[in-house]
Amino acid sequence: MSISKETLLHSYRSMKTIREFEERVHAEIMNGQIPGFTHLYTGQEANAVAVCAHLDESDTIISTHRGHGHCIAKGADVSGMMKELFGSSDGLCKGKGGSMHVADIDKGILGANGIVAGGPPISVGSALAAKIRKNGKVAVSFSGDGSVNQGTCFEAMNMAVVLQVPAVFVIENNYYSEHTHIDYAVGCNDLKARTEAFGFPVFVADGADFFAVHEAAGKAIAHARAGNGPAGVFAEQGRYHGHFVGDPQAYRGEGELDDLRENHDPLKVFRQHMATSGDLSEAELDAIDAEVMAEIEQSVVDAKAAARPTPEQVTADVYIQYGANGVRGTYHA
Amino acid sequence: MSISKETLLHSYRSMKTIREFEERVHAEIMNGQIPGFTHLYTGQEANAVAVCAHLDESDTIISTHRGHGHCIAKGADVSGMMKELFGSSDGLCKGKGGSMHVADIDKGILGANGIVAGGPPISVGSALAAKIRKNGKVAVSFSGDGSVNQGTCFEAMNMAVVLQVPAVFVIENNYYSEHTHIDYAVGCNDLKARTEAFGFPVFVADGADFFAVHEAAGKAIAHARAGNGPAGVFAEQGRYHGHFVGDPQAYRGEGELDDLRENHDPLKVFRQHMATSGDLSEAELDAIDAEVMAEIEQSVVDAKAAARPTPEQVTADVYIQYGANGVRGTYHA
Amino acid sequence: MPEKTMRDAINEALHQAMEQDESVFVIGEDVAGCNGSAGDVGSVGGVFGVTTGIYNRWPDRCVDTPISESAIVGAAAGAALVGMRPVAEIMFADFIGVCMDQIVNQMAKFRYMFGGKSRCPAVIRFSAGGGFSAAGQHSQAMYQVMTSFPGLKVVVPSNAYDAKGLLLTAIQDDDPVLFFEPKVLYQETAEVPDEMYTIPFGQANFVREGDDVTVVAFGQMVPKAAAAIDALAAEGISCDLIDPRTTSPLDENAILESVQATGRLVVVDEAPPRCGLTADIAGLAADRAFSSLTAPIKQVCAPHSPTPFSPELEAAYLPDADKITAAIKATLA
Amino acid sequence: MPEKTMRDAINEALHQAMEQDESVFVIGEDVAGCNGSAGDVGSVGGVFGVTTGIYNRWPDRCVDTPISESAIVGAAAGAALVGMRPVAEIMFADFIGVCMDQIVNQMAKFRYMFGGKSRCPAVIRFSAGGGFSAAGQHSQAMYQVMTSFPGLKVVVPSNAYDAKGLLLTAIQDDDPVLFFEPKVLYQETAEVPDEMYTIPFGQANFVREGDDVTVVAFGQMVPKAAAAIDALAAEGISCDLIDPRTTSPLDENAILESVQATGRLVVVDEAPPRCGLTADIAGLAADRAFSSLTAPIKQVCAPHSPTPFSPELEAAYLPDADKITAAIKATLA
Ligand SMILES: Cc1ncc(C[n+]2csc(CCOP(=O)(O)OP(=O)(O)O)c2C)c(N)n1
Ligand SMILES: Cc1ncc(C[n+]2csc(CCOP(=O)(O)OP(=O)(O)O)c2C)c(N)n1
Ligand SMILES: [Mg+2]
Ligand SMILES: [Mg+2]
Repeated sequence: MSISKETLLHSYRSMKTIREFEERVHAEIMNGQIPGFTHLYTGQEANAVAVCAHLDESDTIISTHRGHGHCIAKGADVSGMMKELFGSSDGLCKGKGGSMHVADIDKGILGANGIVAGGPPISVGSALAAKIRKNGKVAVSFSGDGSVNQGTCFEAMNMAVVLQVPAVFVIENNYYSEHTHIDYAVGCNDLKARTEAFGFPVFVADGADFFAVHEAAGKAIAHARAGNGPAGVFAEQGRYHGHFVGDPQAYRGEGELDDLRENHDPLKVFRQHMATSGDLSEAELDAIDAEVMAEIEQSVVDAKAAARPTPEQVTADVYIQYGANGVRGTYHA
Repeated sequence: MSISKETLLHSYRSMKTIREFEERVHAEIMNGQIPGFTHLYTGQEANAVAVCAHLDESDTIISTHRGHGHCIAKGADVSGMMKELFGSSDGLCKGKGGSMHVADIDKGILGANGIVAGGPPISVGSALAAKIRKNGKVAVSFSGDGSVNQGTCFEAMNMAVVLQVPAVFVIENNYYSEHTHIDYAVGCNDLKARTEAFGFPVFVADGADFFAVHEAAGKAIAHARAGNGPAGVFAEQGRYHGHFVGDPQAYRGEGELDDLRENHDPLKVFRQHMATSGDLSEAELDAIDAEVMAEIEQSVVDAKAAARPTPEQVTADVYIQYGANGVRGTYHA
Repeated sequence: MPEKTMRDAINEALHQAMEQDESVFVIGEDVAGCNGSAGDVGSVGGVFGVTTGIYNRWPDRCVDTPISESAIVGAAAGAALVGMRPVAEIMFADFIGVCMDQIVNQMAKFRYMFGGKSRCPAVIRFSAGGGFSAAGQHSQAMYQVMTSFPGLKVVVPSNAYDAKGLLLTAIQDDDPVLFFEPKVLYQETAEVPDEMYTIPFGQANFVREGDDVTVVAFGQMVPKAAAAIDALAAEGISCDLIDPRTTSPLDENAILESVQATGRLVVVDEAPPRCGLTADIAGLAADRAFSSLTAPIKQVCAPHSPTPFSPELEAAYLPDADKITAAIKATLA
Repeated sequence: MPEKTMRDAINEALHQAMEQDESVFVIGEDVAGCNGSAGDVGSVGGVFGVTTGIYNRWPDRCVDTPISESAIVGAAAGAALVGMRPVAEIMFADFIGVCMDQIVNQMAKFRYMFGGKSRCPAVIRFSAGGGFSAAGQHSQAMYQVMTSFPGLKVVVPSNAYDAKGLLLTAIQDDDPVLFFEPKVLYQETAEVPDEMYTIPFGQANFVREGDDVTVVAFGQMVPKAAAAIDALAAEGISCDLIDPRTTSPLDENAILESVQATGRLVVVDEAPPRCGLTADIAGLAADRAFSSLTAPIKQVCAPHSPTPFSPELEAAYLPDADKITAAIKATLA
């Protein structure tokens, strides 16, 4: 599959945006500026971006607790996300969701999700809607190597096959679920095979390589979009940070992190590809880097200056409409 | 594996007991004598009995909503069960559980279970206890072809592999979950393969043939008991009755039920084996039949005459001990 | 006006909603029935027959599923997020146990967590409550538990007329709605117009009007309370009987105004006492109608125990007209 | 007496219980940590560090699991049914959503459904409640919801001393116990004896004694209520502060006797208002202490909305000393 220059530029920009967003978020958490629980995606950028390269706005994705990368790749407003993480009422979710609940329905982002494997069943629903409407849309869910052991994930996979809906299950193996290695938590030796045993094809890729993921995801999404039922993508790539910020990462082997950053960096790998193919010049890539750095810097400046929520906003947005004529559903002193 | 005469006698008696128990329960439901929701096991007797032939009292089983057969096979008191189904306070569960909750912990029967796939996680717990105690016990759960699509069932299978516990998953394919065929509800074409993909061996048997199930279950249970982790049994055999009593069974093909009763009757198949092998004589088998018929008849007579529960029993047995000194947890007018 | 059972009234509402709006679809176990089998798909219509005939008219919008309640609710939630109006059936309210996350952490919270930028117009229907000798796992009300979760609307009809009107409101509502059908009422009839009509949420029904005592009752307790009140009329005792119809939103004003007039309150629900609706309403009145109260507020509910199987025990367990009568009299003592 | 954090007090209780009784074991996600990885197994001790050091002393009785909460609770339930005393950890109480069936339909109901013939001495520990900017899916109290299910005992400690004593009671208790640890209190210290001690269930703690108003508060609300009450002393207002410590069983007598003496009641909990503990206690008093009441019963709780992310919003969401003070004063107005 040859990839247009526009897509290459856009994809590199997305990956770089995720990287800079995350590294900056990491710094701001260390500074005590970002509250709550935040999980960083750094290192896995190619997965999100290569998958989303095959999607348009009305295809949907649903993400995980580690959601920044997926959301940026699908087009979420970066400045709105940064404000959200800072807890501003100008944030994408008005400061009500935070890192684990970034969402933008209009962009087809059905949300990051704080419940491990909360997303796949919902994604099957979006895929079912596409099937009923016969509109050619696909619904992608992202899952980690740990989340695939949750009952809801299995149910969703079987249901997608039964209903023959265009659901794509992207499994990102970053080797760990919190502090536990996949070799322990996934009982069988072959997660790809266990997934395929549910009755759909799974395409494997090296998650450090945008082009490999792009190809695998392309096959899976084409399969689903063509009405052949669900498909899967299985991509291996470690995360660069701890599970959460402050994680001592006792589970890492010696040199593991250095090796990851050195030899498995999707941004470097992408640049190497470009150097070989000549499709994008170093100058073009450098220019993107500079723009992205400026954009992220500005997003932090804006987030720090953004409006803070006021107490009366607490009870807004629970319902679209709830009761009428003095009919309330809440009472407290 | 050669089977002792004692086991043969016992097993035939168990199968016949289940058959007569069920057919009589069916009649009593039609008479309006048995309240609630009751699911009949008739036709599948060989599965329960052949599996339980490998277990002793301190091995555990956990059953399903279709639990009479499993409980009888594991040694539950038949008269106590009949009383329970009639709702007597002398019933095995004092009339509090009924058909869907027959249990006898002392006999290693962790209960029928009204929640589809409620049992497998609990069985993993029993198996884990065996592993921690190193006592050589195994824990068997029964699941239907429909229940294997429930998240809890998948979780239990993976967890059993991860923990390498002596859990045995017996999957009984009677082709339907309520009114839906396995070919629809299990998305993949090969449930055995999907199960094995979790990382344990599954032994297949014709569920009409006691000896086939006995062999398969023997392998699975030996595997688990030897400390090799979980194992599975997959047995195919239709049920003779509807999902529940009164089910119009619109899903049946023409002649399906006749064929089942005619050509797939575990009691007939057992007798044919005996005729060939000569291990048990027709007279011996006929004598068992007569004894069982009398026992079941007596159990119904006793159940009809048994004590009825009184209102103050409602609130007993919720806790072993709940509060003290006028400390109550309930209040109502 | 034609008399219809509650089952038929709900079925009619579903047909009319499907006819009017092609974004409406039904999904659940055996809502069509017989899929994959030799029988006619669509010949079941749900185990309680509530979805009868829908598959035959709209096969693409009558979706049978495996036994995977989390995936069913998730599929409804996801389809609703992208603009469909699913009506999912969960066979028994007790099965909320296996799909609670998708209800309370996903669909209930999307809008809030996403800063008010999503809508999730999904309806989940459940059969609910006791009275069938169905024992501990098939008899729970559960609506009192769901009422505690912000983001959900909770409906409990007490008659066929309300059931139709409330379900049509639920389907048109843009927030997630849980619709609990007291299963002992399925066969009860009322006058039900053939045409479509809606009943607003948060608007209580005054089933009886009187001066001495305010009685608030839910679901299947409404006809029992009416019977108690009608009998008390002979003794010169007259009561308001308020059926809130929706527990969330709750028509607080109707209750408070009545209590202000009568000074006495009895609250009746079939669920156990702790943290239930009877306490909820009592707590409301003890704050906001305190100065009008002339007698202790009485709660009539099940005791703090699971639902027993035996008919005698269940009769003692569930509130009935006698217990309601006693409570009303207690407030007058 | 030595000062210990609540985290350390709970950890100490676990160590002592494991030491004393070899049927005690812990199970959950990362309760050991690093399984399958290059790091040292046992070096995590749970994401909140509560199980620290257990694996190192008793590797066979510190069981790491995949992310499969239903299987975790099921494993605890099953092991308890056969005589073990498991202490399972569910990381956040919100995750009850994915394992509720195993808690409320299985372990809670075994004994009743089985006619009083089983015991299930399992403890499930949860981190619970708000205060961490953890947003909608990681901040719920949930104990109020679990209190409504008969068959469970529900514990909510408000300080390190109680946490240790109550956990030791929980582990020795023969009924299933849910143990909710307010996560904002993990770092709070109290004097905690080194030796083992137990605190009986259903026995409230009088945190303050006074004459004017009875305040009942739960979990993390107890210190907030104490602060409010201590400040009010300067204004000449004196309050009883009752910490029930267990919500099921509930020490009704303590509450009723206090209300009979003061005539005024304020109930404080961090959960939303509907069908919660504040209503539960209010309803109790409005019936059984009615004649003593001289003022409306005030409930101080969260509003009817999910927990927001932003620190300002969460501060407005959770009850605090100011709101408690206002409610106390309102009863005196
Ligand atoms: C139901 C549930 N259980 C546990 C958690 C806590 N938790 C958050 S992330 C995580 C690990 C997830 O691992 P994986 O799926 O591999 O994703 P990764 O973090 O590696 O991206 C866990 C256990 C949760 N959020 N939800
Ligand atoms: C969680 C849950 N969902 C649905 C049901 C309703 N139900 C009872 S039995 C059954 C079919 C089970 O099929 P299978 O596992 O094949 O067992 P079989 O009835 O064939 O023995 C269903 C859907 C239930 N009891 N529990
Ligand atoms: Mg991972
Ligand atoms: Mg079946």
